[in-house]
Amino acid sequence: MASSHNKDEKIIYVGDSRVPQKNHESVPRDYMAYPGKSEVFIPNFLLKEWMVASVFMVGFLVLILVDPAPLGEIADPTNAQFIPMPDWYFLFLYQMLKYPYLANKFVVFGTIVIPTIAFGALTLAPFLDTGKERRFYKRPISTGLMLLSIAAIIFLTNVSWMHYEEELEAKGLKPEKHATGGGKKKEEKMGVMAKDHPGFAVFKKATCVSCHGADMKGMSAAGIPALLGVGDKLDQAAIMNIIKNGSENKKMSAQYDSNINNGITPDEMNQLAEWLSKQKKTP
Amino acid sequence: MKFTDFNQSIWNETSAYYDTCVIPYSGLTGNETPPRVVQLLSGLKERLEWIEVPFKGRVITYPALQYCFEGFSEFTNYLINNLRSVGFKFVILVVAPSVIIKQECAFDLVIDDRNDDSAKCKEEILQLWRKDVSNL
Amino acid sequence: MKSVYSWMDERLDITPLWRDIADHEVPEHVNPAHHFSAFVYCFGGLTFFVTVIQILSGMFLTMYYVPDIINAHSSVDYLQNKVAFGDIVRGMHHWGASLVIVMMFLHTLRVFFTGSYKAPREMNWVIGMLIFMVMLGLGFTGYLLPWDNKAYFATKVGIQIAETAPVIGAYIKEFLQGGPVVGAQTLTRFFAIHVFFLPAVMLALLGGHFFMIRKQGISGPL
Amino acid sequence: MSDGIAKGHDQHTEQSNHKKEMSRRQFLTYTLGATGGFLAAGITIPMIRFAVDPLLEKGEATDFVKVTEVSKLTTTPIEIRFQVNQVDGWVESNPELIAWLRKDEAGNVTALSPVCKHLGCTVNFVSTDNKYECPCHGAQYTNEGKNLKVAPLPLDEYSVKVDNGSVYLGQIIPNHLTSK
Repeated sequence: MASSHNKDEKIIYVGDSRVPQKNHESVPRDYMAYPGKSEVFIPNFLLKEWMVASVFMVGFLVLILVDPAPLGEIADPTNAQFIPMPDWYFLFLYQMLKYPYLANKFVVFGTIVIPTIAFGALTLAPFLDTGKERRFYKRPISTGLMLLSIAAIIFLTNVSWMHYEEELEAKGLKPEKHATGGGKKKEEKMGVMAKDHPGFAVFKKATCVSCHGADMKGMSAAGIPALLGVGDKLDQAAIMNIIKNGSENKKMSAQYDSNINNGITPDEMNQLAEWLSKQKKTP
Repeated sequence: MKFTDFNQSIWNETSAYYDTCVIPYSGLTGNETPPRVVQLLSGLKERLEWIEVPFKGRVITYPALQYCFEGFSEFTNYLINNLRSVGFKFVILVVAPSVIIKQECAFDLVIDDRNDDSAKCKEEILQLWRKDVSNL
Repeated sequence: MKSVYSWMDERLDITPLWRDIADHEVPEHVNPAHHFSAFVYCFGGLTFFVTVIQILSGMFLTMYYVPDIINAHSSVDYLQNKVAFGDIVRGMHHWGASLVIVMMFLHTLRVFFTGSYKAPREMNWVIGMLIFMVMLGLGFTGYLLPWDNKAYFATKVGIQIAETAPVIGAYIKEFLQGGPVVGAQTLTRFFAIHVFFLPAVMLALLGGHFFMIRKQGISGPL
Repeated sequence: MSDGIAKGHDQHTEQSNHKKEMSRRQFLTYTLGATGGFLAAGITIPMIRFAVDPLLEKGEATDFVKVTEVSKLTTTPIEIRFQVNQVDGWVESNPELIAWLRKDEAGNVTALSPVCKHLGCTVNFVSTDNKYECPCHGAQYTNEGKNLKVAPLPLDEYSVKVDNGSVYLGQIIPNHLTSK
């Protein structure tokens, strides 16, 4: 380096000629005050940091590959079924608002007063906790308050999550994960199978079409399931049972007799059930 | 073109060229299930495209008649007269597939299951226009 | 490489700058190679690492993303499912957002329990807390951008909560929403805040944070 | 760059055991570089692949669509219908288009768009007159698309590419045959 070898040749630029050039070298900070072995930052210590970062990154990439980022259905402001949930790190604040003295009339406490006090105290911690002592077990008040807050955060987050899961179960909903992307790809692959089977002709004649649709995709908004891939879940006998007696959740009523009245023979109904049982996702 | 493609100034400039009016008719009775309605309307839309695309510069599609009703023929005669008074020379009714018009009415042409084919339908319209020229 | 460096150094005298940034000693008590328990001192660095990932992946995501209520969802769907490695890049940004909060939380706890926020490092602690809040802001504004149901309803709730603030609540709501409802204008607003305003604030704060660490050094052993 | 720092550092700290320390330091520096490279690569490679994806996407018929063989064309125009699959990111469209193709005396393939330049009806080729005629208001065009009656402009063309005996059609462009 020019600076270390030929000091005389080096031109030092000083922006303003009235400012005197500083001649002192920047002196690395001396850590000799601390006992024990210290280490240079580059390369020794940074290498260790980067080793940790490498391990961290591999774990991070594995997480990404295992669990892709979710994307729900496009926002529908009229969807009254949807349970709003903030990101997980806001859950404890959200849960707090569900308690009587922090909600409704007193909502200002939950939304403003408590968070402001908590965050304010945390921000101003160095000015509130001015003692010289640094070890946490010698600072019972600040340590105690912090542990209490952490416990409260964990507790509230957990309660909020449990509550959400219960609500989902009560409403019979599933959290939207890959509503469009992944789902669409699979559905496209999944078509109506065994189209030359006589049951397909019966299906088109029968009452099935008016709800489940000619493409057998059902109407998810109205709670009518798709019949594509029904053979993976039910066999011929189970399908026949639903046709004869209606579905378990009573959403679909018995369809057998009305079809017989429409001129479909019992043999054809059997063909229909057999054909439906052949509707599998994978051939 | 669709009636929505016009505003007053476009109409002032080009009305001489648009002498044919198309009325879509879905002929619903109310007995249809929703999927059946979808099927009917998409069939009707397809028929409309046979006319709208090749004859874009001469025909205008007006808002549709959706349900069948008593007195269809009187009403349509009244409608046709009014349309002619605006300046349309021809009024064509395009009917959804499998809907049958039993009553007499004064349309210059009815597109229904009898001429259920893009080429046939185009030919009929051309004939209609040619007839007009020969009348002159 | 070396000659390019010397050429630049001759003109700009950058060696002292590098010395300032890189040339210092790290004491034993923060070195996990000496005491394994010193791994707690890595959290700050890892937070920074994830922040860098967030900035980079965010920059790349905007190559495909559109902040518009009609196209936002389709563009996210497209970049995630149709573009090669789109699931990884979006995954990085999505999971990175959570991880950065986790890491920052752990870093905060480490600083708290080692009492490192005490004099003379009070200012750095305050700046750190500001960074924490900016990060939460980034999380809140970023959540809306894919414009799916989760995004929409969570944001609606968030804005309702902001509205409860006395006196200024209604104004905050109006400001965040940009209109009478959560909709097109909210999305563009959140996009601008998420992509330009908060990152700018965060970079400034991070600069201050690092400057103070170099100036004051790491806190001594307990 | 880091070499420079390392060297600069040497000169004012470690004096003893100079040579040995140098090599260890160098080793650490290289390992540091490698680790840094690994970190940078792990993060940026997916992103860069993500960014250049449009370049690597197979350009399947994005610009030109194969419609027919040259050998099937004559000096009399024939009507060809074809679909273009236009995918622009998440915006997809599949319009069906019509072209009238002919081969002129010199063997050049031309393709005309049958959309009348008057009011947008679809013109047809009438072989008895050797003209394009519009059913709506009687506009007429030559077989090269030159406007004869009613229409203010000649018919548009498709850009044509002939490759290995096949005809490919691309964008619609203003007619350049008639200006010659």
